Formats: sequence, structure tokens, C-alpha cells
Amino acid sequence: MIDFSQPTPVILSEVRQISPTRRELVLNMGPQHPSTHGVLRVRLTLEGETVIACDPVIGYLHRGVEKLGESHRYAQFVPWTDRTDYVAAPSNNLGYVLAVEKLCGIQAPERAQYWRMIMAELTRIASHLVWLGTHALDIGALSVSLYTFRDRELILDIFEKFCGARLTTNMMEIGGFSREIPPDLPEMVREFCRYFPKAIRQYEDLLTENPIWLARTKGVGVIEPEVAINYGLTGACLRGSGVNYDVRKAMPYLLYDRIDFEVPLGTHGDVYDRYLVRIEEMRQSIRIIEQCLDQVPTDGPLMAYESQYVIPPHKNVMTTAEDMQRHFIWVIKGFSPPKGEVYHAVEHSKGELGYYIVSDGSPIPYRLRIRSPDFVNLQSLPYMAQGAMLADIVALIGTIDIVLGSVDR
Amino acid sequence: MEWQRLIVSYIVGFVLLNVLLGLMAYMTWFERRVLARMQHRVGPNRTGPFGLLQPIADGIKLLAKEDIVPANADRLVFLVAPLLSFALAPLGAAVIPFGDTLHLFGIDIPLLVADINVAVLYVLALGSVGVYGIILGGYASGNRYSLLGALRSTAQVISYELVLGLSLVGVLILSGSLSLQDILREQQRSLVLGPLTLPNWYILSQPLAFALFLIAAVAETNRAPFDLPEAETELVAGYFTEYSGFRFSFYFLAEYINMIVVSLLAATLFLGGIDGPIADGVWWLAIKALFFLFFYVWLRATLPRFRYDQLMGLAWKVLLPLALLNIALTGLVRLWGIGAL
Amino acid sequence: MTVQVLVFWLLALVAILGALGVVAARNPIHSAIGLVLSFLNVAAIYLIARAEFLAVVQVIVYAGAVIVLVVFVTMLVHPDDLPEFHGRRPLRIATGLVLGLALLAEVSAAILAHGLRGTPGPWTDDTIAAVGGNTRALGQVLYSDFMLAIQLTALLLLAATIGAIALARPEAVSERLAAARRVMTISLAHPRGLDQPALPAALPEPQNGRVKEAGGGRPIVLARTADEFTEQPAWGEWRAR
Amino acid sequence: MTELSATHFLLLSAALFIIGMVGVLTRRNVLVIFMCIELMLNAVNVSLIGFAWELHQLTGQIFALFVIAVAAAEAVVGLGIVMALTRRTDTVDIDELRQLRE
Repeated sequence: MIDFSQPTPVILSEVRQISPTRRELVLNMGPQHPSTHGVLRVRLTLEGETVIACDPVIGYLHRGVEKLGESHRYAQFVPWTDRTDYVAAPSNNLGYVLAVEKLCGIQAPERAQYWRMIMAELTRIASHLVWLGTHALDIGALSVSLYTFRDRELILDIFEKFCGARLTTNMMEIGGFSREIPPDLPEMVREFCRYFPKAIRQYEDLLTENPIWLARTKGVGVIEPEVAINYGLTGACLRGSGVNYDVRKAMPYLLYDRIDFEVPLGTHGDVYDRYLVRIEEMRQSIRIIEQCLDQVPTDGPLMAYESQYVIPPHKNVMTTAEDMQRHFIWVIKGFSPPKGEVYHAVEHSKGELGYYIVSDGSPIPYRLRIRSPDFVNLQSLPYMAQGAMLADIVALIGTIDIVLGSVDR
Repeated sequence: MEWQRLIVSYIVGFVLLNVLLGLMAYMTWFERRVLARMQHRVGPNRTGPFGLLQPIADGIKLLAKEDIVPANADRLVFLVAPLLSFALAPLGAAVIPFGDTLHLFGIDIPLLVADINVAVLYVLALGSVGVYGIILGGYASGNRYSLLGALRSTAQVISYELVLGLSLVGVLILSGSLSLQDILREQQRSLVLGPLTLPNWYILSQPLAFALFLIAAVAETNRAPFDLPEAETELVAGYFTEYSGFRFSFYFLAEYINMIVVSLLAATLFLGGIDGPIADGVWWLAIKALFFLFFYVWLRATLPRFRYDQLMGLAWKVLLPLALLNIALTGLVRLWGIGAL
Repeated sequence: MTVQVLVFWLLALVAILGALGVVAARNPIHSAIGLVLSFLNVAAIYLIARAEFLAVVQVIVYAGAVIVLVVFVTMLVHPDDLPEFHGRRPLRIATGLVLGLALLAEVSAAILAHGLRGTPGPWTDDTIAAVGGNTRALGQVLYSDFMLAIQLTALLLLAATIGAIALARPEAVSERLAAARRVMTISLAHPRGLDQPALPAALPEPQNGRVKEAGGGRPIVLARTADEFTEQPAWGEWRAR
Repeated sequence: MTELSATHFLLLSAALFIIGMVGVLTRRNVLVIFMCIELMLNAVNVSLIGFAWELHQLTGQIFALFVIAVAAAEAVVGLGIVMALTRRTDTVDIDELRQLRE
């Protein structure tokens, strides 16, 4: 029986012993290192080129985002979510606004939900493109990164057209969108959907059957399904191991249950499978976007209305006294959701992104916690790294798909 | 007479060295431009027309930078190692024939610096001594990335040196000489195959050796996909992580000079060097060498990097047996040819 | 004194300085640098003696392979293990030096007192040039008079290679590496930590979804619903279809 | 001594050999001792080449070739032993490597 009155003893395995034996070499990868994707530091114990122990050291980009959330009003925190996983900002926005909407018991109009799905899937593609480019670059394929960034520009152009910003978009708002969809945006997205499968084929031509790529990724960094589940991995890291868990299917949010799409699952759980899974996810995202564009109503409200939690439309503020007062209160004081706690997860490009909010009825969250997928996924690095080669470490860091802003928050 | 010959070869060598240094500078420009086009980029285009002044700007920048010696470094070795690398790199070009003998002012000017009768071995020897620049630089930096880069590089160069040397044995058996001039002369004859008359280039009679040479040469010059000693995503910059300023540029330039020398050598050994369909001359050598240089850049743009164990496995388990097989086959054919079988 | 002799002594001087560096340097890497210097100068001296082939072989084998190997091994050895960092043994050094100097004096006296006696052979510069150079001449002698010797040398090299592989082969995995693999990182259900039954080799076709050949000879499963492959993952070698 | 002769080679050879020998006697590091042995082998080559040159014989050069081959074999095995030893004992100090004798 575990005695909960006593502090849990922390057992440092012998792997973590600080002084290496004479045959070993301790190598500090990072925080300033070209392939640690920001400021990850990995402390490697090497024997020859074989990794004996690997300790990821995080926190170099810790900005206290969660604590900041506990001192900002609900709507003020949306821009902060952009800055956690900065290559997939709209998805972060989405997770947070959905959690707040769940807390307040409101729902965005159908049209806004479709557009949220479109933007989330575009974000997924953009994030996977960054991942693919940097992952390939880490393994030494120089050109892929430039191709993927070329195509990511198209997505960022769509974002820019929609909300004016490219990277930290601050796109989603509590209750929907307050801006109207630009009239030529649907055509822009359709054009992208027509173009992008060709681009995927281009990446696959460079990598999928490339013998060196296969040699570098097949059988490397295997995570068995049990291990993946035990580590709490989500996203492609979990699905690469063959476990079928996708928040969009398992706990459908927005209108994903109306969309016909498939969840790719790997069969071997190695770096190559995660690569295949993510490539396929990009294809599926295109499918989702196309269906959304077909189904989305051409007009209708984009913002929930008649609610104390949502900022009133600009036009009403200018014309009606009640809405002007509501707007005034909303801006000056913020809104106060009911007391309670809520957890809402979305399928982020890196896995399950969850926001846990405790509300004490004041306009500021009592507690805000972000379950960022790459923080959890990163914990599998030591497991994968044991017995791997030094060169595999960069492939392993790449395959987890981390963004340090999100890991350190 | 002896002195006159010495002075002529000195002048030829001086001209060659300077041409090589200029070419090397423009090799960086060429690589960046070609790589950029392959990656949907423009490449350097701001400094001068088509960015042609870019190498000069880079050179000035590197020379003007501070020369930092890390506190942990083995100072003397650290300072000397890049010079070693840089000084050894262009020596290989000394034995490459750039054309027939030129008659000028009543003096015979052979268009090569030195006709040594062990030229092929000489180039290999230079390659094997060239490792010292890398290994000592990596060791002396007092940095673990550098050390690992140096270790990788040593293992790699020793392994691929072997393949490089053995891949040439076929050519040596066919030509019966270690002198590049003799090898070139052999290739200038024509090969009659029924109705077809082909140049006797060794790429036709030794395709396997050519392929092996090409792979081993890429590895020997530490270029992608065999650029593990300087794999920037793993070892930051490998053996020259701690170098800065002009010492850094020495390593950098040595790599490019090595590329050019190896390309010239490949063109001379397998593609008939200065031999061409019309008007033999140094331009044919240049075209062939340029093809190899383009090939280098192309590889870099396309292929991911090997892993260390895979690289060594490739050398010892695949390339070496193939090279031995090629030697055995060529030897048998040769014996049959002279009627000894 | 001819130019030849001058050049010889210059090269010899550097070779001897290099050799002294080998013995005197504290750091084995510096010793190796001295050795390479010595070897390269000796190779140049071979050139003076018209042994071009041997000069190049000297550079390739000694400088290019043997010493590189030594440096390689030196870098693999932990610096703390280098004994001379912990102190020398002055008595032994003194004895060595005295013995060495005495021997050097004796041998030099012997060399200088007695000239070289022997019957000159046929291989003058002219005859070598007639055959087609040093390499050809060497080859002719080597593969006629010394046929058996060269075969035996080949055998020796083969034996040495096998011996070295046997010696240097690491134990399958070191203790720590084995421990690293054995260690249970977080969970008790860690399959590498506990002997769990092997995962099934084959899985049924997905009920609701399809299998796609994704490339590289790998199938991936495209699941349409969330209720499949959760308890039983899509894991293992896909059955032959 | 004004003309180059085998005597020059022999003197150089003697000097290199004895330096190598002193090194073997005085140094404690296995790797340095190893290098000194290479130095001695090389010294022998110098005298062989000198004889060959003076007497217009190729046999000396061929002997030197064999010496180089044997030295390479010796290097490979020797370094293999050093690697195996350091792996087991964590030292390259010849004074501590007594178990080889037993």
C-alpha cells in the first residue's frame, strides 16, 4: 500500500547517475543547437556513438503562460494561446475558446463552426509542413524544408487574408468570429486544396521511397502501443504505434461527426510510421476542408448573439443602447462565467491539446492549465533514445514534433 | 636544363594554384546558385551582377572576423590544423595533365606541374594525409562535438580511402601505369566495337569502378550524403565547430578545393580528361569536371544524410567487396587479353 | 658538399626532431604529430634514394593509416588515463638516456669506421628507367623472386585483420547499456521491463476502414471509426495478403 | 662525407632507432611505446633503402616493403590489444598492465 502521508520517494535510475564512467562521454545537446527545435536541451550519455541515457531538460522558454492566464480576463487570454505553440496558433485558440464556450454553455453558429474546422485543418497542414521540413532537414534532406515552407506560405496567406496576421493569428474568438469571411476566401482555400496534393506527392517523391530515408527512419525510435499509452502520448506519436485515438473521432467537437474522414494508424510504431501517418493526415485534412467548404452555409451569423458572454457585433454597438452597454461591460469588466470546472480537448496537429479551466465566478480564471501534447510526447524521448545512435537523436526529437513554446509554456 | 624545367614547372604550378583558388571561390557561388534554383530560391544575387561578387564579399568578411581560440584548446595544434588541411588540398592538382605540351619562346612547357610515375598513389597519399587537418582540428578544439566529428571523420576517411584506392586498381590494370599521363594516353586511343568506334574512356570499360570511385570520392570529401563529420544537425559543425574567421574559411575552402581536385581526377581517370570529340584541350576537362561538381551539388540538394553505422556498413559490406570483385574480373579479362589464360 | 647532401641532412634533421618529439611530448597526440613529421621526412629521403614507390607507400600506410589509427585510439582513451599526466619516473628516464647515448656513440663509431661492403646489383638508374620506372622494376622483382614471401605477407595481413576484429569487438553490450535497456522508465507495463507475451503477428482486416500501402513496403490502417484498434492496436507485421 | 652515401642513411637510421629505443625504455604510455616501436621499424627501413640505393639492388626496397606490411599488421593487432585492455582495465599505463605477464 502506498502511504500517501509520506512524500513519494523519487527513484533515480542508475541511468541518471551524474558522473559517467570512463568509457562514456556526456554530450550536452542544446539549448543552443541547430536541431533541438528551439531551446530544448538534451543531456546525452554516449558510449561511442550509442546513447546510453538521454535526459531532456526543458524550461528554457518558460514564460508562465498558465499563470498569466490566471491574471487575465477570459477573452484577454486568447492571444496568449497563440504564443504557446506558435506554428499552429489557430488550433490553440480553438482549444481555448471551445473550453470557455463549454464553461459558459454557449455555442458558435454553424457557419462559424465550419470555418473553425477549415482553419483548424489548415493549421494542421501548416504545422505538419513545418514538422516535415525540419524533420527532413535534421536527417539531412536539405531541399524538403524549402518546399514545405514554400507551401506553408500559401496557408499563411489564407490566414492573412482572413485575419490580417500570419503567425500569431489571434483568430478565434469566444462565440465565433467577429469578422466577416472575406468573399474570395473560399475560392482561395479551394485553390489551395486543388494544389496541395501535388505538393504532397513532391515531398513523397523525395522521401518516401528514398533508401537513405528508409534506413534512417525504419526501425528507429520504436514505441510499442502499451508504452505509448502508458506515456500518455497522443497525436501521431500514438497513432503511429497503431492505437486509434483521435479526439475528432473519439469525442467529436465542432461538426467533425458530419465529416467523412479516416484516421491513419501506423503498424510498426517507428519514425517512418509516424512520418507516413502525418503525411496521410495532411491528405485527410484536405478532404475535411473540401467537405467543409461544400457544406458551409454561404451566409448566416458568425458570432453567437444574445449572450452575456459574447462581445456584441460592432454594428449593434453603434446603433442600440443595450448592446452598447453590454459592450462596455464586456470590455471594461469582462464576463463572468458560471462557477465550475471544465476540460476541453481538441485534436491539435501534435496530439490532444486540452484546456482545463476552473472558474470561481469571477472574470478571471481561478486556475488555467494547458495540457500541451508535445510536453507529454517529449517524455517518450528517453525511452526511444536508449540504445539509439547519436544521429538518431535528432530524428527522434524531430519525430515527436515539439515546439518549445508549447512544451515550456 | 634541369633548372629550366624546374622553373617552368614552378610557373605552371603557380598559375594552376591561383586558378584553383579563384575557381574554388566561384565554386561556392556555383553551389549556392544551383542549390537555390533546385530549392525554388534565387540564391545570392545582390552583390554584383548575378551575385558574382558574393565570394569576394564572403572572403573579406571571413578574413576580417576575429580569430577565436577557445580556452580549452590545444593551442598550437588548434592553430596549425586548418593550415594543414588547406595546404594539402590543392597539391593533388599538381599531377593532373591539363593539355599537351605547349611550345612557347622555344621552351617546351608541359601543361602539368609534375609528371610523377606514381601519380595515382600520390593523390591517394595526399588524401590520407589530409585527414590530419580534420582529426587534429577536432581534437585540439577541446569540444565534444569537434571530437566526435573528428572520430567520425577518421573512421570514414580511412574506410573510403580503401574503396577509393581499390576502385582505381581496375583502371591501373588496364593502363598498366600509375602515371596519369600514361592513363590519359591510353584513353585517347579509340575502342572499336564492331561497327561502333568509341573513345577508350575507362568509364566504358570500368563502369563499376567509376561508380565506386564516385561514391568514395563524395565520402572522401565529406560531402552530402556522407557529410557526417560536419553534420550540422547533429554535431553543430563537427570538427570545425570552434573555428572562426579565416581559420574556419581554411577548412571551408579546403573542402571545395578537394571537390574540384577530385572532380578533375575523376574526369582524367574515367572520362578521358582533355580528350574530346573535337579540339582536345583543357576545356573538355573543365566541362567534365563541371559535370561532377554539379553532381555534388545535386546530391546535396536531394539526399538525406547517412547514419554513422550505415555509412561504415556501406563501405565495408557493399563497396569493398564490389571493388575486390571488380579487380578480380578486370585481372581475369586482362590475363585473357594477353593470352595468359 | 653537394645540394643532395644538404637536402638530405635538412630532411634528416627534421625527421630526428620529429622523433625526439615523439619521445619527449607529454601528450600522445603531440607524439603522434612528431611521428608523422618524422615519417613524412623519411618518405622524402626515400625519394632522394630513388625509391618513389616506397616513399608513397610510406605516406599512405604509415602516415595515412597506422598513425591515424593510433590517433584514433588515443582519442578514444579517456584523458585521465594518460599516465604521464600523473608524473614521470626520473630514474628510468636518466637510465634510458644514458644507455641510448652510449649506444648511439657506439653505433655511429662503427658506421663511420667501416664503410659499406657488398657487391653492387644490376639495378642502376639506367636499368630501372629501361624497365619503365621504379614501380615496374619493383613489381618485376617482387612477383618473381619474392612470390612466396608476398603470398605469406598477404596471409599475415589477413590473420592480423581477423585477430584485430576479434580483439576489438566490443562485448555485445556494455553493462550500463544493458542496464539502460533493462531499466523501467516510468510504467510497470513497460514491455522491455517485464516479460510480456509477444504481440500478435497478424491482425484482422479493419472492420470499418481500409489498409493502404503507404510506401516503403509499409501498410498503414485508415480507421473510419473510433471504436476499433483501441484495445488491440494495429500493431505488428501485417499478415500476408 | 661530401657525396651522399649509405653512411648517411645508416647514421640517420641509427639515430631514429635509438630515439625509438629510448622512448620504449622510458615512456609509460602504451600508445607512445607503440609509436616508438613504429619509429624503430621505420629506422630499419631507412637503412634498408640506403643499402639498396648504394648497391643498386632492389632487394632492400622489397625488404622495406615487407617491413611496412608487417608493421601495418602489427599496428592493427597492437591497437586491438590496447583497445581491449583499456576496455577491461581503464588504463594505458604499461606499469599497471601486469596481468598480461601472468
